[in-house]
Formats: sequence, structure tokens, C-alpha cells
Amino acid sequence: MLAYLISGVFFILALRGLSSPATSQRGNHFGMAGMLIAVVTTLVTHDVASLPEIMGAIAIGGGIGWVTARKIAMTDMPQLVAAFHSLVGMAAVLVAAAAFLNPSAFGIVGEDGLINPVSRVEMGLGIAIGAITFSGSVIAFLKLAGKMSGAPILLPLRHVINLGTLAAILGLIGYFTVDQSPWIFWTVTALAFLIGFLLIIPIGGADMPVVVSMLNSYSGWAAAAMGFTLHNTAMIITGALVGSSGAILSYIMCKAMNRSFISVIAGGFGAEAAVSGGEAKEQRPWKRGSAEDAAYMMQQAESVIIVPGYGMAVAQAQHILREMADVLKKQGVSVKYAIHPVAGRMPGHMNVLLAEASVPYDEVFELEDINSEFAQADVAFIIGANDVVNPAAKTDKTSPIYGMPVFDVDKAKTVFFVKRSMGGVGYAGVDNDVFYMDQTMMLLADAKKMCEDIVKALQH
Amino acid sequence: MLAYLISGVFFILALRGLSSPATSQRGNHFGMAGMLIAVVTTLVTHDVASLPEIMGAIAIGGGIGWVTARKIAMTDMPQLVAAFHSLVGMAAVLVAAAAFLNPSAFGIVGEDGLINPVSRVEMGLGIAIGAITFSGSVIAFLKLAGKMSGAPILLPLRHVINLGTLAAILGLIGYFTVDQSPWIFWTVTALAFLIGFLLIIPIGGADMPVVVSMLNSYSGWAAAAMGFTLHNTAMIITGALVGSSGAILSYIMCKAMNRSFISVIAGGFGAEAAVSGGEAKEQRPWKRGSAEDAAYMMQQAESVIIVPGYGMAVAQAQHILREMADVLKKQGVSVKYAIHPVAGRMPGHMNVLLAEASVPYDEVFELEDINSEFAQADVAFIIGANDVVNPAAKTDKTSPIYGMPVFDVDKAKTVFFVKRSMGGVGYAGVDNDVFYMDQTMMLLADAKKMCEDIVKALQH
Amino acid sequence: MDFISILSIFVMACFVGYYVVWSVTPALHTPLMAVTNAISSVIIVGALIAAAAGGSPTAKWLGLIAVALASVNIFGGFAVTARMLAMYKKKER
Amino acid sequence: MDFISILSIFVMACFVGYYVVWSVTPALHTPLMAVTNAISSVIIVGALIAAAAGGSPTAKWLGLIAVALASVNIFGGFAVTARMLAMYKKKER
Amino acid sequence: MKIAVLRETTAGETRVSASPETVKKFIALGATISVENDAGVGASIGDSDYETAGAVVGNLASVLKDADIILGVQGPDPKALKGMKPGAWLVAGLDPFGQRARVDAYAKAGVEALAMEFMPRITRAQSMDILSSQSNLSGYKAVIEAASVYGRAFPMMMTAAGTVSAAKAFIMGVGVAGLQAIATARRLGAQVSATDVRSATKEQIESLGAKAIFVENVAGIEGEGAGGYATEMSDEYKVAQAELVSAHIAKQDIVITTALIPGRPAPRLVSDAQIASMKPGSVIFDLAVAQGGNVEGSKADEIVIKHGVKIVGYSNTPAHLAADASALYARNLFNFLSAFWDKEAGKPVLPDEDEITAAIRLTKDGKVVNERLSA
Amino acid sequence: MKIAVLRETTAGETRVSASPETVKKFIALGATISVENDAGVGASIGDSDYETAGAVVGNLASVLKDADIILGVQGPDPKALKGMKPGAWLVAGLDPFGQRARVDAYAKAGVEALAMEFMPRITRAQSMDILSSQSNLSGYKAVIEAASVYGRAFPMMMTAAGTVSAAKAFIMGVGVAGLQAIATARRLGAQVSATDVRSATKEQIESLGAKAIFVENVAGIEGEGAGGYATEMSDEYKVAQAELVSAHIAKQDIVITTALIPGRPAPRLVSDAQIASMKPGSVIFDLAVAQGGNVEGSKADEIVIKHGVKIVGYSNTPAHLAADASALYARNLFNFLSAFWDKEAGKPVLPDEDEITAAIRLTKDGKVVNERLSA
Ligand SMILES: NC(=O)c1ccc[n+]([C@@H]2O[C@H](COP(=O)([O-])OP(=O)(O)OC[C@H]3O[C@@H](n4cnc5c(N)ncnc54)[C@H](OP(=O)(O)O)[C@@H]3O)[C@@H](O)[C@H]2O)c1
Ligand SMILES: NC(=O)c1ccc[n+]([C@@H]2O[C@H](COP(=O)([O-])OP(=O)(O)OC[C@H]3O[C@@H](n4cnc5c(N)ncnc54)[C@H](OP(=O)(O)O)[C@@H]3O)[C@@H](O)[C@H]2O)c1
Ligand SMILES: NC(=O)c1ccc[n+]([C@@H]2O[C@H](COP(=O)([O-])OP(=O)(O)OC[C@H]3O[C@@H](n4cnc5c(N)ncnc54)[C@H](O)[C@@H]3O)[C@@H](O)[C@H]2O)c1
Ligand SMILES: NC(=O)c1ccc[n+]([C@@H]2O[C@H](COP(=O)([O-])OP(=O)(O)OC[C@H]3O[C@@H](n4cnc5c(N)ncnc54)[C@H](O)[C@@H]3O)[C@@H](O)[C@H]2O)c1
Repeated sequence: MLAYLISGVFFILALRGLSSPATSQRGNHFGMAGMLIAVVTTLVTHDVASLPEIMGAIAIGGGIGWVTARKIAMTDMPQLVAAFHSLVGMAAVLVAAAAFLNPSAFGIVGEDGLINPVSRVEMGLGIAIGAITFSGSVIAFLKLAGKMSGAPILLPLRHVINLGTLAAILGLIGYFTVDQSPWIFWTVTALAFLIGFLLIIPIGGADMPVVVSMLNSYSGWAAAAMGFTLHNTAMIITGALVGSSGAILSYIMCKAMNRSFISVIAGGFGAEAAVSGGEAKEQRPWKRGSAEDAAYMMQQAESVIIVPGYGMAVAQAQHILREMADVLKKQGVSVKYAIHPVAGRMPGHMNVLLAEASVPYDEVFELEDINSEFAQADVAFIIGANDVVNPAAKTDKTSPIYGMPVFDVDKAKTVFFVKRSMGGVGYAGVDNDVFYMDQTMMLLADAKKMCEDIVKALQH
Repeated sequence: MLAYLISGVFFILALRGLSSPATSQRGNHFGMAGMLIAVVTTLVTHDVASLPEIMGAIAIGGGIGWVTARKIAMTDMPQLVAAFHSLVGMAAVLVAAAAFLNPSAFGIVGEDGLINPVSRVEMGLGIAIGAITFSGSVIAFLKLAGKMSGAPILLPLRHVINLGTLAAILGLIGYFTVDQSPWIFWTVTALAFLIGFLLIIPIGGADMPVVVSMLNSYSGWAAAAMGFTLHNTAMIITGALVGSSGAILSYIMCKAMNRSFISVIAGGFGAEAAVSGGEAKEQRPWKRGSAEDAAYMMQQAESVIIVPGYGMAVAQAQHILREMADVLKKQGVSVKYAIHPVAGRMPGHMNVLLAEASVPYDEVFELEDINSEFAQADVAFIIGANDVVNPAAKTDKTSPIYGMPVFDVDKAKTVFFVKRSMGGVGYAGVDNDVFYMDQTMMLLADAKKMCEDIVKALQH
Repeated sequence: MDFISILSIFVMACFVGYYVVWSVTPALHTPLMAVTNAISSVIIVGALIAAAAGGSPTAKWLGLIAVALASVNIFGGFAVTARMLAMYKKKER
Repeated sequence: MDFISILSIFVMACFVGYYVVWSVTPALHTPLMAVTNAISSVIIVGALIAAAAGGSPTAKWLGLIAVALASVNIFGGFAVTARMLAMYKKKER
Repeated sequence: MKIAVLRETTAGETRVSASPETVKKFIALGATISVENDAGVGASIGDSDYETAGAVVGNLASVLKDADIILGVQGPDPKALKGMKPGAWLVAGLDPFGQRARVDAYAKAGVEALAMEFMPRITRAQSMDILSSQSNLSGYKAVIEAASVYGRAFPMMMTAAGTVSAAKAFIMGVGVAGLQAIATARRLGAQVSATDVRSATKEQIESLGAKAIFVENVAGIEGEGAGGYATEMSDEYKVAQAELVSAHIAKQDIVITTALIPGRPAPRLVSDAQIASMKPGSVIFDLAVAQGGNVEGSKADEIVIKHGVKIVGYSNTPAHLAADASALYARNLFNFLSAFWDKEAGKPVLPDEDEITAAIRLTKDGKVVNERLSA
Repeated sequence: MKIAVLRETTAGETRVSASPETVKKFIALGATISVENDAGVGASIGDSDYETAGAVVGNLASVLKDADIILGVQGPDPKALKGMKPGAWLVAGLDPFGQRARVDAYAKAGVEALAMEFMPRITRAQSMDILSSQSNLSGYKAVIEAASVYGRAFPMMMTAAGTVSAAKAFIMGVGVAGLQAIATARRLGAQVSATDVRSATKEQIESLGAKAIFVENVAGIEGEGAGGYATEMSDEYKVAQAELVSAHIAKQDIVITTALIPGRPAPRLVSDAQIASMKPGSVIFDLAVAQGGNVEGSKADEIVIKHGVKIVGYSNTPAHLAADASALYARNLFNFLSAFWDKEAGKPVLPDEDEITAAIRLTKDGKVVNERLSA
């Protein structure tokens, strides 16, 4: 069906649109169009015995989906995505089951009246992957939604059990090619549900994003498998797209979290305790950002205030920092430098370095002149400064820096904090609440390196 | 045939290898393996009535190809590639002809004993594109090899003739679906040979690279069309790859030469006289380079000597220039700055600026100390300097700068010359032979912009 | 359609997926997950076939349920994506 | 193989081509042209079929010539590419 | 609440302890300000500028009369304080170790003398720290003066007539003044190296793009040292340091010494033999000359030429940048007084238990009360 | 071939016309060199340094005796040249317009006087151009001295005690000296603007990162001007310029003037009224003071204080950087003589038709032969 090919191409274009925020909306519309084409084509090219029921099902499902998507809080997105995955998994299971029950409708009956062996494998794989996606996503959903403890639940002998179950599933699918007995089919389904559950249950909350994107990938492969069964181009293309997308995303996340992709795929993940923090004294949650994140957010910002400190001087990052500001300014972002009176280790330390890097004087502001602007700023970019942005100076009478005026960076919409480690403190040696704020992203790297990476990302 | 798919995938991997010089050799091996698989599969899966003849043909062709490729001077590469294209075109023509003469061997005979109409279109397109590729490539070859004048040959009414011929070809192919008469087939072939000739003959030598890659693209589409006829995955995939590759390359070249892709595709190209130069007083040939070229060559170099001049100061490019040197140094390239005693407009002009950009003093060399090193340098990177590298000071007694010591940049293996235009002269107002040297590439842009682009390219 | 062509399409699509996804800008990885979730419900095609076909009523009802589930996903997925992308609107200048 | 699957493969391959070629580093554009030239001689598959088949001797001879021409291209193309790539060897450090 | 601003009487002192800016700010706090005539002349501030800012300008007697707080740059002659309100504050750089006799006289006169140079090095007191603000300018000035005395140019210049090579500058002692000297010399294009005994300064030197030269085999002072101050070093260290310096200094064109140890004479860092190894025409600026000097043979306010090397040093370096130095000094005093300002009392109040009070208060109720002085 | 190097006798002249480096190079060419005792003292070059380089050191008479070429920085008193070989060359900065009488005396004495400041501004003569090499250093020195006299710091410093704002520096006349002044002031962290009458300098100012302030409504000198030199401007231009400067100068802390017109008194660029509009404590450095001064009231080698503004100017600025100035000056002379060195004759030969000869030769065979002097 040419239409299915077109629909597949539309899905490709949908993902392609995401290569830049500017085209992303258009991409999403391509996706919708592709889906519409696929649905309409299917209805048109088949004798539809039950249009009202189908319309009803679509209306009910669509309504629920639409309302949920509109209503849900942005912060609940992760569990919503997990829940949606479970639906795709379940749909795949149901379709495979229907195909098994009514093979002729799917045109997969061979001349001997039995289902084609190839199709049987495809069906088996489809239902197995679908079932894994379903039960895995349900667990992920429960954990993410907090309806189940996020802590990893470790069964004894789980590796043995997992491997055994997997082997059984594969064996049964193989055997299915020679014996089309229903029990095999249903056993595969049951075992797959089980293993989805077993695989995800031992994984801690911190690894959930990886799990969700793995499941995303699975749902794609399930769709592709059903596409093989149905000889449907749209499903094959889409399945491959979704499958690779999920796999790549998991890979990227693993790299960002410094975990081996293999160990995640092998299900051996999550055994370690789930802490995102490092050496900081109290284990408070904080977010790590990447150079790309910083680049993207700053590009989108109206105004960025840079707060340099001793770390910028140590890293000799002033030149590349100015470069970064230049690129941002070229992209229409207003950039200002906020210099604290005691930033660095000598009076005027930052001024010398910024002047060396040819930062124009009129972009450099002192504390009193700029402090009120943080409230309007989209981004506060703190680079190697620490004490001079520590709110403890305002609030904590016991702090050694109490009484020093500090920048109100906490008022900025987003805060990027460049330093090398969570452990390193400033001159005064005190922890900083800014690290743990909701809107803060820690950019942990040498200041020069980080600015270089951001400049790279800003220029794509 | 699974094997054909594998062969297609291997071809994809071959091109993928070219994404970096490090993997490019491996890529080429993938290409060879893909070809071997395709050939062996074909021989194995068909009843071969004439193995010895085939082996002979392969041996003869292969031998010629191998020897030519080994013997040819690197400078003759362009015409060789054009010649090779003509062979692919001719092969496509021959295969299509064979298919027309012996359709049953290709399995394209319908139940009515006639060739399937779809296959007829495919065959028609295949032979037409093949023929265009052939005659076009032959002309390109002759022009490039200097066996035919490189000047554009403009027929009167050529647009009308071209459009007419094209319309005739398409019309005949359409008519071919209803009437399988040989005359139609052969007329199409003849017209296609003709139009290939007509399309390329009016194009001047300077545009030949675009033509060659367009023909490359055509040869791909011809292969794809035959793949459709033969239902052969390898040919389809490869054809699509080659087709898009040629098209993209032509596009890139057009952009680099500042011509509209559409006008080239439409065959309206080449009407303008083919001069690469601009406002320079004498029309001597010179080469324009891109930031990517410069980045690549400098990355590959052992040693780069930077010669800054007044233009760097005007562009205030010192910071980004230092950045560029830093990136190169990180990649293991030795970078030195050569400062001419009168570079710039005041004594020590370059020193102030380089110091401002924190260029270490030990990378900065004066004329006497570094001039002998140009002979060993892989790259001389001249940025905004002009008079101080002008060899006329050594050779031309009438030149106003005669007698001034100058840098021997002409001794470097490759010279990159950054300035804004070919027209702009230096303080002394004289033309510079360095522009026109074989190893010189002009990087025409504002010095700061160019360095920024090079830095981007260096970091991919 | 024979198995080889399907496989070929599948393999090619995997390549396309690989390239397309790597070219997605990192900042849009979350919307990417949402949109792929949405489009993975093309499985609705299978569900529709099952639901449309006469023959086995069980199969038909399974199909109908699958249609409903997939619809949740389609509408929900695209809507969620649209909401996310709205946050990434290019600022006006 | 029906036309739709072939077309699907073709369309997917065009996408792959698009992405693969754009990811080629500009410095390797000349070798790219050479290697695509070489692989475009998969047309030899068609030539072999024509040459192998009995039936029409004319067709067979046309096929054989095509095989020879394509072979020139295959061997020549890959060899030229190899020569070009040898120039791009990463310098030793 | 009357605040008196004195004209400095010490020779060569051009600074003044209040600027029109701080006068205005004090008035905004509710104080009245009296400024002695011509107090600001050395810093390019005329009496009329003070009057415009709201101060009353008069002679010494009228200024001191009924004053609650007396501001000065250096400690005034105790005799001049006759006729003062008992319990009035005297806020200035009092040089308590060097002018011990005066401190006793202040105690006798019944004033509460507050020595600003004893301000503790704690974060909240940074804005009141006169040592930092003045040494910072001194570090800058030392380089400018060295450049002025030096018979060559600092930056590298490749010219048609040949190359002028960059001056090599060596900064010894990397406190506030030393860091600023590094920065200034680098700005002028010199090749800068620096040394100190505190290990924390190594990173600080590099953070200004200069090269750190450190004794390697003997341990110096770990980290910043107490409050950033150095102590007398062991003999072993001194030997190692002398060796290191000897090897390095012969290649230097400019040497700036800034090493101080609080409450002790400045350490001797450069010996005559080392000076002899330097090129004729080189310049040494001894910022510690007033505290005894880091350089053998340096004399305050004189250019001593030894072995062709010019040795320069001012007894009062910040006074050579009177305008800026006064502005910052005045701000330090204002920051101090306003930090302790009691709105209800309409005047500053120093809580006895405060760390700052304990550190800076020299005399109270007729007695010398400071720990460092009694120790 | 004997070359004589004289000790300078002009007051305040510390430079010397040969350095040990050029002495060595002359000897390599085959010349013998005699240096008057103590010739290099002002530039930190001892007699022994010359001797090590291969020169003979002696008194004036012994040095001049039989000398073929006499090198000097400034023109020597004609009386001192008694007993010279007739036809000997005198190579120095002879100030032909200012010291016309001397030139005539040289002619009478029979020497061939070559005025190095008349070196034409052509590419091949760049390395012989003493004006460039000396003005370059003057431009640097002017800023250093201005910084030394200025009571504030040049760079911006944001400190705990408040912000020191960057000095605003304005450079008037952007020749070689002006450009170097811009560069140096920028290095020190000042906010620099500059002006000139030649339109080509606009881009040059910006190439150093400073701001160009130009008269817009009246045309100045297009491009570089002849040989880079300016001429007297029209009255209309002068009025427009004065207006522009008045508006700008009141905001400046540092003004450096460098404007010269060859053969004429320096143009007046800053009037007393304009000085009065400046802040007290500002500094003006008049580099043209010896040529009559760009600034009203400027006096050579004195710090004049007018309206609280310090006006500084040296009669001989390069002499304050004697070591580097001498090194470059000596190289200029060597580059000149060696360029015309005739290997066979074993001495330099000036072809009569050469552009350089025509430009710099003042006297020959008892007559004044220079065009610019006879005109
Ligand atoms: N200005 C003065 O006159 C003066 C004089 C003396 C003392 N002080 C004191 O110095 C402090 C100045 O505050 P500040 O905010 O500028 O500095 P800070 O509080 O000392 O913080 C410096 C930060 O930079 C980070 N850093 C160090 N090297 C880095 C590198 N290469 N790349 C990236 N990050 C790096 C450190 O964290 P990691 O180690 O984790 O990277 C640290 O968090 C104040 O407490 C002030 O009182 C100032
Ligand atoms: N150093 C001194 O003391 C001094 C004093 C006076 C005169 N000079 C003379 O100045 C000359 C110095 O030689 P040089 O080689 O440094 O400079 P140059 O010969 O004047 O050449 C400058 C080059 O830079 C290019 N350029 C200008 N702006 C640019 C920009 N924004 N981006 C990229 N390129 C730009 C110009 O070409 P486009 O216009 O095509 O871009 C021109 O080719 C010598 O002739 C010397 O004699 C020197
Ligand atoms: N946290 C604060 O509030 C604050 C405020 C100002 C200064 N400080 C710190 O205090 C430090 C020192 O300040 P300072 O300028 O007043 O010091 P200082 O004037 O007492 O001494 C100058 C420098 O000389 C060094 N020195 C002493 N003996 C030496 C020797 N024998 N050899 C070499 N060097 C020797 C000292 O280590 C010091 O770095 C600064 O680095 C700064 O970090 C902190
Ligand atoms: N090509 C060469 O060999 C060579 C060598 C040295 C210098 N030069 C050129 O010569 C130029 C001038 O050199 P210089 O330093 O000897 O000049 P200068 O000393 O004669 O004059 C100094 C500057 O004052 C300017 N000036 C004169 N009258 C003025 C007025 N009324 N208002 C404002 N400015 C006024 C002049 O334009 C000049 O820029 C330089 O810019 C340089 O480009 C060329």
C-alpha cells in the first residue's frame, strides 16, 4: 500500500522535525498526518463489519488520551509516558492474540489452513515483546508515580530466573513454528508478562528514565514485529524508528549517567543504590546538566547574567567565556556580567581577566547595579563562583559568610552552576543551597572545558 | 535475496565510513565486500550458461580498470572519474537493452507474453538515464582532459531543443507502456544519448565538477531504475545512495561556487563565462577554499605557521585566532606565530593584540628566527597580512616594496590566505603573487568570521 | 510482499531511524520520547484489521479494545508532545 | 517482490543516502565521488543476468560487454578510492 | 552625633579619611560632619566639594569640638586631640606596633582608639579592610612606578628597527598587593613570575596567568595561612628560598617585593649579592620599605642605585594614588561605622563581644585593652 | 673605514647612537669603531660593553680623528667637529628646521650631514626610520608617565571597598606615537578614544580596540596623507575640531597629544578653556611640547598645574627610555649604513639619484643641498 509508505515517510519527517526546535511543531503535525493516513487507509481498504464499534472505541480512547494529556501536570510527564507505553504494549498483545484467533482476517493463513510458520514467529515475538512492554511499563509507571516504592526490589536468584524465563520464551516461540497449539501461544504471553515484571522490579528510581526509554524501544520493536505479520510498511518503518529511537535514547542516557549500556540491556542494572549526588556532605538531590542543555536554554533566553568567580580565573576561562557571550549576543540574547566585590582572590580580580578577554566595560556591572535584575533574568550562569552567590550569607547567622552581600541568583528562572565537583567548596568552605534548587543545573567540569563545549553546542 | 540486502547494507557502511578519515579505509573495504557479495550471489542464483565468457569479461574489464587506476596521475583524477561514469551509463544502457531483447531472463514477462508495463517504464527510464549519463560523461571527460575546448559551446535555441527532446523522451516512455514496439525503445535511447550531449556541451570548464557529480547522481538513478526492473534490493539501495550522494555533492558545490542549484539542474548553467576570479586586476586563476578545507588540512598538518597582519587587527580576530591555535595544539599540531617587523600599522601592533589574546610569548617569532621554517611547514596560515608576504619584495625591482624582507610563505606545502576580497590590496597597494600559487587557497571572508568557522569545523 | 522485501524495508528503516534520531537536538529528547510513543501506536492498524474483520467475535472484541488503547496513546501522545513543544517556542525577536 | 515494497525500499534508501552523505566529512568529498562511482556499478548484477541467460545471443553479448564495462569501473573505482584515501592517512603521532 | 574629619599632618600623607560620597552617606544616617580645612587637597578634593556634600568645613579646633567620632588616615598627634569629648572614638590606621607610645597617649586622653589595620580577615569585614584596599592600589602603583623608572619598555614589540623583548617581572610575596602587581605587570605585557611562602597563592598566581616559582623541597605555609597572613619561616626554608631566588632573579628586569609579616619587620628577600647578579638598568620596587624592606639597601622615598640596579620604594605608596586611595579608605571607614550603626541611638555601637570590636579596639576608658598589644 | 660614536652633549639626552650589538655588526662589515668615553652611560651601557663588542673607547679628539662617519643621536656642536676629515659623514637626528644655523656650520666644516629624520616614508626605508622607532617608544612612555602622575588607577577594579572606575583616556593625533599610546592605555585598562585628521587612522584606531572620535561635517585628510604626514588644516576644520574636542574632553581623565606637522609648529589642539572643563586631578601629556606643544600652557619638562589639571611634557621623551630607544636608534643607523654598504669600497656609498640620498643629505661639498631646506 503506497499510503502506508507515505505514512511511514511522514513519521520519519516527524522525527526529523525534532532536529531543531524551530521545526519541531511542524514535525509533530507530520506525525499526526501520518497516523491519520494509516488509520484511514486501513479502514478504507478493509471490509469494515463494525464501523460504529470502531468509531466508538476510537472516540472513547481518544477522549481519555486527550483529556489526560491536557490535564496532567508537567512534572507528572515521566509516569504518563510510562503509562502510555504500557498501552502500546497491551495493544500489541491484543492484536497478536486477535491475529492468532482470526488469522484469515490478517491474510496469514497458509495453503495448509495453518498460520504460516514465519508469521507464527513474528506473532510470537510480537506478543512477547508487547507483553514485556506492558508489564514493564506498568511497574515503571507505579514506581514513577510513587504508587510503589522506588527502591530496587532484589529477588534472590533473579538472574537465573530471568535467564530461564527468557530462554523458555524463545524456546517456545521456536517450537511454535512446528506446533500451532494455543497453549504455546498463551504460555509465551504469560511468561512475557512475567519477565517484563521481573526485569523492571529490581531497578531503582534513578535508573527509571533509562528503563522508560528502553520500554519505548521495545514498544517499537513490538509494532515492527506486528508489521511483519501484517506485511504493513507503515508499521515496519515506524517500529524501526521507534525502536532505534528508544535504543539510542537509552544509550545517551546511560552515557550521561556513566553506566554501561550493555549492563542496562542485560537487565543487570539498578543493583547499585540510586544516588545521583557525589561527595556533598548531605545527600540532597541535585540535577546535572550538559553543555547542550546550557547552550539550548541560553539560546532561548532573553537575558543571561554571567557571574564569574575564582574558578573562572583558575581555569583561565575568560577568553572562551567572552566567546560564549559573543555567540549568544549574536543570537540576540542580552548578556551581562555581574561582578561581586570580592569575587576572586584579589580586589578587581575579575576585572583584570575580563578586560584581558576584551569584555566591553559596559557589559560589566557591580553588585548593587545588577542584583535586582536577576529576578527578570532567564538564566544566571555562575562560573567558578561560589561564596558570592551563597544565600546562606543572607539567611544563616551561623555561617562564616553571614552578612556579606550576595547575588540573588536564586531569583533567576534557570541557574547554571559551573564547577568541577559537588565536593569542592569556595574560599569560605561552606556548602551552597543554590546547588540543590529546583531551577539549578550543575555543569560539573573545568570551567574552560565547559565553556568550550557550550560554544560548540551553540554553533551546533 | 537476503544477500542483496546485505550487499546494500555494506554499501551504506562504505559511505558511512567516509564520515571520518580514520574510518574511510574500512569503508572502502566494505564497499568491495558488498560488490563481491552482489556478484557472487548473482552468479550462484542464476543458471550460468557462459561462465568462461563472463569470467573473461570481468578479467578484461577489471584488468583495465585496475591498471588505469594505479597508473593515472592524481591530477588527472577528475577526467578519470568522468570516464568511469560514462562506463556505468553505457553498462546501464546495455543491460536495459539486453532486458528488452531477452525479457524472460529477467523475469519481467507478464502473463500476456509481453513485458510488464511497469517494467517497461522502468526499463525506459533506465536506458534513458543511462544514455544521458554516458554521452554527458563522455563530453565531460573530453572537456576535462583538454581534448575538447573547455569553453562553453552555446547553440542557438538550445533551451527549446533541450526541452523538446526531454519531452519527447518522456512522452515516448509513456507511450511505451501501451505499445511495446522496439522503435520506441531505440528512439528513446537515441534521444537520450543526444540530450546528454546537448546538456553538457554548453557548460564551461569551471562548472565541470558540478556536472561530474550530477552525472554521478544520474548513474545512481540509472542503477536504481534497473534495480526496479530486476527487483534487486542491492541495486535499488545502491542506486538510491549514489543518486542522493551525487545530488547532495552537486548542491554543496553549487553553494560553494555561489550558484543556484535549481539553475544547474535545469541545465541553464554554464551560460555565464567561467571565471573563478573576481576583481583582481589580471585575470589569473586562483583557488577558493572553505573553512572546512582549512580546518581539515591544518588538523592533518604537523606544523602550522600563522602570519597575522593588519587585517587581523581590523577584524579584531586575535581572540578567535588564539582559540583556533589552541584547538589545533590540542590535536597535536605545532603552531607558531610569525610576526613581521612591519606587520600592522604601528611598531609592535601584532604583539599588543596577540598579548591581549594571551598568546604565549614563546609561540611568537620574529622574521629572522622563523623564516627558514616555512620550508618545513605544512601550512602557512596568512590572516589579514599581505605586503609582508609579497614575494615581489624579493624579485620585482620596480615594486614599491622592493627590498623589504618578507616571509617565504611560498615555501610552505599549503598556504591559506585569509582576506575579504581578491580586490583588496595591502598598505603598499600592490598585487600579490601568493594568491595565484598552486598550493594557495584563498579564504575570502572577514578574518574573525573565517576563524570562527574554522574553529567550528575543527570541532565538527 | 515477501519476507525479504519486508526485511529490507525494516533494515533500511533502522538506518533511517539511527540517523534521524542522532540528529535530534539533545534539548528535544523528551519530546522525542513522547512523539515516538505516539507514533508507535500505528499498531492501531493491526487493531483495526482485527476489529473490522468478521469471523471470530473474540478477535473482534480484542481488536476493539486494542483500538481503544491505541487511541488513548495516539491522542494523548500527540497532545502531550504538542504541549512540550509549546514550551520550546522560539522566543520572539 | 511487488512494486510497493521495492518503492518502499527505494524511498528508505534515499533517506539513508541523504543522511549518510551529509555526514561525510567535506574533506572526503572527492573520495566519496570515487567510491559512489565504484558502487554504482552494481549494475553488473543486471549485466551478469543478461550474460548468464541463454535465449538471445545478442542480449548475452550485450550483457558480456556490460559486465566488462562495469568491471572496469568496479576495479578502477575502488582502486582509485583506495589511492585517494591513502593520502588522508591520519598522521602518526 | 558629630563626626570630625582631620587633615593629615604626617609628611607625605596626601590621603583623606572622608570623601564627599561618604560625607553624604553619613549625613543620610543622621550624623553631622565637620571637615578640617584643606583636608582633601592632596586627593584633589576641595573644601567646597565637602561643603556641597553637606559638611561643615573649619579649623582643627572647631572640627574637634564636641566630636563623637574622629576619622583619620594615620593617627593624629595626641597633643592635637586636646579638648576632645571623653570617650570619643578615634578611627584611623594607628600603626599600633610602630606607634605604641601614641596608643598609650590616646588611652590617657580618654579616647576610644580603633585601629583599622587590626580589622580581622573575616568575610563580613572585607569591606572595612583598609589593608586590602590600600595594598591593592599599592600593588598597582608599584608596577607603574617601576615602569616609569625602567629605561626600557615592558611589552614585547617587534618593529622594523628590531625587537624590544618583553620585560621579565618577578613579584615576591603574593598578598593583595602582590596579586595586583602581577595583574598590572601582565597587562603591560611583561613576562611575570611570582613567589610566596603560602601554598594557596600558587593557584592564585596562575589564575592571573603568571608563572609560580616555589620552593619545592621545604614545605611552606599550607593553604592560606591564618587570616591570609604569613609567619616567620624556618631557617631551612629561608636557605632554600634564597637559593631559588638567586637562580631566578639574575634573569629578571623588574622585581617587586611585597612580603610582610604582621607585627614583625618585613622579611629580607633580596640580598646585595643577588642584586649584583642582575642586569644593569633593572628595577626593584620594595613595597615593604616602610616596614624595614625586603631588599637589602632599599631606602624609603629614594632611588638607590646599586650595581646599576635601581631600587625604589615609597614610605607610603597609597599616598601616591591619593584620589582613589582616599575614596576607598573613606568607604572602608563608612562601611565599618554603618555596619555598627544603631538607628535608635543615632550612632554606631560596638558590642563588646563582637569579634571585630575585640580585634580593633586599642583603648577604652583610659586603658589599653587590645590583646595583641598586651601580649 | 672608521666610524665614530659620540657622547651626546645636549642636556637631558641619555641616548647613544650605537649599541654593542650594532658595533659588532659594523665590525663584521669591515669597519672599525671608536666610541667616546661614557657615551652609553645614560642607556646603561658601560664602556667595557663596547670594548667587549670590539670598539675602541677614547676621548672626543681620538674618536673623531680620521673618522669617515660620525654617528650621533642629536647633531653635535659644530665646534666639536674641528679636526675632522673633510667629506666625512655626520649621521644623526639633526633637527634641520630647528637648528638651521648648525646645518650651515656643518656645510662650512665640509662634512656631509645626513639628517636621519628626513628619511622618506617608503617601504624599504622603514627599518631606518628613526622617527618611527623613537615615537613608538614615546607613545608608550607618555602613557606610563601619565599613569605615574595620575592620582588614580587606570583599570576598573570592583572591590569590597567600592569600585574604581576605569580611567578615560583620549589620544589626540594617531601617528606612530599615538597608536602606541592607544595600545598602552588599553593594556592598562583605560577606556580609550582617539582622534586625528587623517581618515586612514580611523580604522587603525579601531584595529587597536579603541573608539575613534572624528570630525564628521568637515573633511579631513583623505587616506594616509602624503607619507603619513598631516598638513595644516583649514580654519573651518579647526573650528569643527575644537567643538568636537570640547564636547569630549570634559569627560576625560587622561589626554595624550601627539599631533605634529613636519616643518611647522605643532598644531594647538587643547585650549585653556577646554582644560578648565576637565576634572581636577586629570592629566594631560603633551608629546609635542618640544615642537611648540599641542596644549595651551604646556611647558617642557615641567608639571604645570592648571585648573587642577596636570600638564606634563618632556622635551625629549625617548631619552626617558634610554636603553630601548638607543638600541632601536642604533639599529636604524646600522640598517641605513649597511643598506648602502659597498663591499668593494669597504664603506657605504650613497648614489646621488637615490630617493633616500636626496631626502636626507643636507650638505655636501661645503653647500647646503637639501630641497626642503632650500625651499
Ligand atoms: N576578592 C578578594 O579580594 C578576595 C580576597 C581574598 C579572599 N576572597 C574570598 O574569595 C571568595 C571569592 O568567591 P568566589 O565565588 O569568586 O570563589 P569561591 O567561593 O572560592 O568559589 C570558587 C569556585 O570555583 C570552583 N572552581 C575552582 N576551579 C575551577 C575550575 N578550574 N573550573 C571550574 N570551577 C572551578 C570551585 O569549585 P570546584 O573546586 O568544585 O571546582 C569553587 O566552587 C570569597 O569567599 C571571598 O571572600 C576574596
Ligand atoms: N608596522 C608598522 O609600523 C607600519 C606602519 C605604517 C605602515 N606599515 C605598512 O603596513 C603594511 C603591513 O603589512 P600587513 O601585511 O600587515 O598588512 P597589509 O599589507 O596592509 O594587508 C592587510 C590585508 O588585510 C586584509 N584585511 C583587511 N581587513 C580585513 C578583515 N577584516 N578580514 C580579513 N582580512 C582583512 C586586506 O585585504 P582585504 O581588503 O581584501 O580584506 C589586506 O590584504 C606594510 O606595507 C607596512 O610597510 C607598517
Ligand atoms: N578573607 C578576607 O576577608 C581577606 C581579605 C583580605 C586579604 N585576604 C587574604 O590575605 C592574604 C594576604 O594578604 P596581605 O596582602 O595583607 O598579606 P601581607 O601584606 O601580610 O603579606 C604579603 C605577602 O607576602 C608573603 N610573605 C610573607 N613572608 C614571605 C617570605 N618570607 N617570602 C615570600 N613571601 C612572603 C605573604 O604570604 C603574603 O602573601 C591574601 O592573599 C588574601 O587571600 C583575605
Ligand atoms: N610606510 C612607512 O614606511 C611608514 C613608516 C612610519 C610611519 N608611517 C606612517 O606615517 C604616519 C604618521 O607618522 P608619524 O607618527 O610620524 O606622524 P607625526 O608624528 O608627524 O604626527 C602625529 C599625528 O598627528 C596627526 N595630526 C597632525 N595634525 C593634527 C591635528 N590638527 N589634529 C589631529 N591630529 C593631527 C597626524 O595626522 C599624525 O597622525 C603613521 O600613521 C604611519 O602610518 C609610514
